[in-house]
Amino acid sequence: MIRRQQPLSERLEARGISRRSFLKFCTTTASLLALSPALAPRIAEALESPRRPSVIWLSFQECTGCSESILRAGAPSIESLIFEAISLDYHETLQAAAGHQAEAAREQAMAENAGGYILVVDGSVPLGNAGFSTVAGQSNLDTLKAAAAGAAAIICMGTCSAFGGIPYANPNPTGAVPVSEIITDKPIVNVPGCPPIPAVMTSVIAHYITFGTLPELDHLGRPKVFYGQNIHDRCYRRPFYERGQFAETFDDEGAKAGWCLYKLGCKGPTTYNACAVLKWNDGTSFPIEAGHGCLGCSEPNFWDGGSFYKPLSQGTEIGGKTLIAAGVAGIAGGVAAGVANRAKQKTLRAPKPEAKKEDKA
Amino acid sequence: MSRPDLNAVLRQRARGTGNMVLVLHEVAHALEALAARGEARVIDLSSLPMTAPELDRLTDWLGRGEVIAQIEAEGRSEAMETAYPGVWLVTHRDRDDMLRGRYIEITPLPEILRSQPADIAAAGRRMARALTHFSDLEEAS
Amino acid sequence: MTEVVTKTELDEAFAMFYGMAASIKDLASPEPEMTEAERVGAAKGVFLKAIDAEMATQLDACVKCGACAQACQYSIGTNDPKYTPVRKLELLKRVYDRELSPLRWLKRLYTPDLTEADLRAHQELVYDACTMCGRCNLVCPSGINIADMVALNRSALAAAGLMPAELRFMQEGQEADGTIFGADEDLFLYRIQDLQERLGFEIPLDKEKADVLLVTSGLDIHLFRDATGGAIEALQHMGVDYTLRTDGYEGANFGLLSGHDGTKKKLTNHLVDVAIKTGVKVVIVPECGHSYPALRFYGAEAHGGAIPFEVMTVSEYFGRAVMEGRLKLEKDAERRVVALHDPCKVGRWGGVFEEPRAIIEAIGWELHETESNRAYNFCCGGGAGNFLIESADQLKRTGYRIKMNEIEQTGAKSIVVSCGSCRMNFEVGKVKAGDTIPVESLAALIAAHLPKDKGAKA
Amino acid sequence: MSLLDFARGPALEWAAVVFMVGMLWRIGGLTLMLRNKVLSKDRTPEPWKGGLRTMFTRFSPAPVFRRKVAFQYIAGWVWHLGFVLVVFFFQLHIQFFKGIVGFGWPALPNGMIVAMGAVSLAVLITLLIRRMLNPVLRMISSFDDYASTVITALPFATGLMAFAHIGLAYETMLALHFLSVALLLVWFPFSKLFHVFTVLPSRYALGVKFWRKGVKV
Repeated sequence: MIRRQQPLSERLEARGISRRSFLKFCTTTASLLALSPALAPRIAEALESPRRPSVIWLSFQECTGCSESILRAGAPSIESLIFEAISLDYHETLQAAAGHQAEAAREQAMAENAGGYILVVDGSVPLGNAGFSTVAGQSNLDTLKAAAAGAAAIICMGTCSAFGGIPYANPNPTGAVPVSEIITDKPIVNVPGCPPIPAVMTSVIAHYITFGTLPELDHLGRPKVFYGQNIHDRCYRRPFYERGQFAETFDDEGAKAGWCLYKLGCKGPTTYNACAVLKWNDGTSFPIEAGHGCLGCSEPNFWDGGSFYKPLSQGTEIGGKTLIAAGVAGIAGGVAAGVANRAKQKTLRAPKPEAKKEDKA
Repeated sequence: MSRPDLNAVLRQRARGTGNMVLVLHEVAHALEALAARGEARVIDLSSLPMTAPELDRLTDWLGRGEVIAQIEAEGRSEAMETAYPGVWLVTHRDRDDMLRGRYIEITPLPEILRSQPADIAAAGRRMARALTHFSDLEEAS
Repeated sequence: MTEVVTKTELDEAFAMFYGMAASIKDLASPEPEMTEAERVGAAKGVFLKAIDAEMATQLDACVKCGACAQACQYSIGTNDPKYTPVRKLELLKRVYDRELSPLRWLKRLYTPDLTEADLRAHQELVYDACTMCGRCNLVCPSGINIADMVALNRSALAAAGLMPAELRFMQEGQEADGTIFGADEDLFLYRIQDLQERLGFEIPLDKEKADVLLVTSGLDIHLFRDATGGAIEALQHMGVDYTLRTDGYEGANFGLLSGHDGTKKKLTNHLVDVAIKTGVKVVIVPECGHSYPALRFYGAEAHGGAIPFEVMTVSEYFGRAVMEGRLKLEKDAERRVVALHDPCKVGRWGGVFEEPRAIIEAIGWELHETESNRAYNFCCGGGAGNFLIESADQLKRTGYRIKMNEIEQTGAKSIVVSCGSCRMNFEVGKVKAGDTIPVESLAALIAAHLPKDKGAKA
Repeated sequence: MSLLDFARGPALEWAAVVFMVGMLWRIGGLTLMLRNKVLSKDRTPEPWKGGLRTMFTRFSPAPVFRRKVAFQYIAGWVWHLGFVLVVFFFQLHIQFFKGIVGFGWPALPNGMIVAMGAVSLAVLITLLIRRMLNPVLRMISSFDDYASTVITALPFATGLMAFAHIGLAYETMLALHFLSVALLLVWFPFSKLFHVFTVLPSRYALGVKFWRKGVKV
């Protein structure tokens, strides 16, 4: 696994990958990063540099959806090439090593690259009982703290590590928390999504390798390149929203005509992600294009933000029950107030026992 | 709400966003610059908001030239000279044949077609090795 | 018609009456001694006793749109925001908000209680600057009955001993002997005697039983004898079984005008008792604005139950007789163009519109309606006893000007009116403004157009 | 709990509860009070007819006042109509009600709704400025009047900005819109907005009183 010193050109040649293929890869990665095509050579040059950052990938309370989505365990393709560019020194799912040998490999990688490696985390960290999630006898919390100490930067992959995600959702039995609530002294890049878009992951790392810095982040620590605009702004169904043409049910004429899904609970307007532009499954489509409203999976508390099928313009807690109860209470109060008023009027109108006031005036 | 007329919707999507004309003007200016000052340019089509039918009409408008080059490098790529020499249409696909990029390159020859120096050097070494065990016997039969 | 009063006699009586009215202010008793607590307590007592569900709803319905300021004569004339009608309910609203509104526990925190200064400042608004004419009620988008609540404010100020001196003099006078302007029984009997001589027939006085009781007023006894005289002559002509009662001849009610509820009830009850004692079927109130609602729409309340007789104004009684053909009047040759003033308490607050118009039609005159007419008419400018209040002179002149502008626009040769107080205001207004248009009493007109053959019942 | 979650959730729920209890408390307290008896004979029978009549005649000024009070009436009509149509016939508002009562109804096109909303907002702002400048209005107005106008205008402003996606980010604008509606609901029963309940009964009472006296206004 550790072939850091060998220059990229030799490794390409060893893998039988032509320089032309590498050039093609850099061109498509530039357009992925929404960088101008002229930067492709710059990316090529960066990827060739001998400096290859080591990456430690730690998985905590996660469903491996993120790993599967990012690493394309299926068909090795140009993406895997980029992982050749980095030295993925520890990944429980992918690495051949197991048991103590794997742990030893990680310890060694952390030691050798102290302060220089990138720590990638997917899954939230349970603060409840340590027993909820341990690896090799060590609680996720301790593993994270140890790994974070020497990390140059932390990339939180997926809504679970970024914002707590589904384990964090009410009632949060394990006391799960996002990484940012534990590690506060390291630069953290959140790449939320359930799962996040694969291209986002590779691009963040390509950006780090190319420019040596993390991409510009928004107030929730997400790369603005991908999370700067909400789905609604880049959704191809937006003209239907403007004209007020909405699908009423999932199979009515409107839905078939590809009208806006606002009324079916789409959370596009309040969700920041690049699904509408980069799309999923290599640009095939994204949830809205497939006919289902966006769930808002890249936003904190998306699971507790009210039903996925309740339109944004509906109140989440206001409902018949509360109003009926309030009505009953109101009527009771009204009657009480009315009776009190009548009583007060009666006393006011009762003739005063002592001399009537008017006579004196 | 009136019943939506599907054809009208599809016609509307075909008319698309109207960006096609803008791109073509940009290509025209780039072509003049190439002719006058030899400045090459690459326009990345994937990031421009255009509907699929609009993109196809764009490429149809540009037409076909005399050269269509097929490239096999980590998946198919194609470089096609349009009806306007100097304006090339380059498309890259990955091994899963997924479209990864579409570019209009205004240049005498797209970079992708040129054999790369590193590959040439490697080829030299490879040929030398292959020739070492090339025996007369094979040459005679 | 026989001329029961000559022009000169009328002018002399007018001058004498005008001089007397002007001196009332000095004759009035001093303001009753009361502490601030007593005054405020009394005023609040009146308010809280009167507020009911309807009034509470109206007090909570004002959206402060300012439309009432566009209907009120004084507000339009002076263009002074101080006289915006709904401001006259501010004290009532504050007391209601603090003491009786369902949200009193909350409103008490930010609504100031009443003070004597508030009451004194309010005097001008509810007396001088308001004749309770009710025109503001007709423009209010929330339909708030501002006028009646101003009347309630007058009662509150009266209870707090803060009536204007002039009204206090009249109220105390009427509380004592039921008469106004000193028109006591002797003067009443002298006037009956005088009318008998001029009319040439005996006026049925103090009959035990009768069908119709004709009520007059101190104003007619002193001044507008042609009004009462006209009514008597018409009744005689119609051969109606009518009478006048020395124990019940005063229709005016300064308890109502001053806001003193005790006097108001006492006076109304007195008239009701006399009418019941005489077993009449109809009581005709004199040509006077407020005497009509005081009996017609308050008689039952004062009496505590339905009253067994009808109450009509002079214009209503004879108008209906003309409309039903029971009374024929002779048409003049010349179709004189006139304007009619519907007294607020008889028109807008009494519903008597068609009858006076029928009479004018019957005598062959041409009525030109003013722009604001019937229920929407402008007040004569000095109603509700305000013609006595000296401090209200400037406002009365403003009110008069607005009314007179509308009348002049009709090109009328004279103004027909069926109310002594309005007539007084027109006369005083004319003197001050230098106008010369004659003001004619409807009753006098009726008498003037009775068919000549006296005895025959047409 | 983001601002939007708070606004869509508890804020609106509690505002609705305060609204319901406040309104019913005040309505109950008002209508159940004693009513003064009227004994004198009516000039025209069936006074309730007068009540109903005045309820409707007051929707427009009598001819003699028309020139003087036309502005208030027209302005009032325009923005009240805009308010009702925008609140109850905008597609997404209908979705809101659907969440509560379970059923919806046909909507007006978005273009009309946005236009009416803008007009109503403009009229409200004009009325607020007029209330500040006109001497009569300034004298009779209290904090309640100014606040009620602003609080009624806020949902229009935030709603228009949210739907048009201008101003702050959409989720913030939508949250502000929900919060401005909650503020309106909480403010409603304790302010001049309560006139929504009292105006018609008040007109009815006046109509009855005049009808009894034979005056049809």
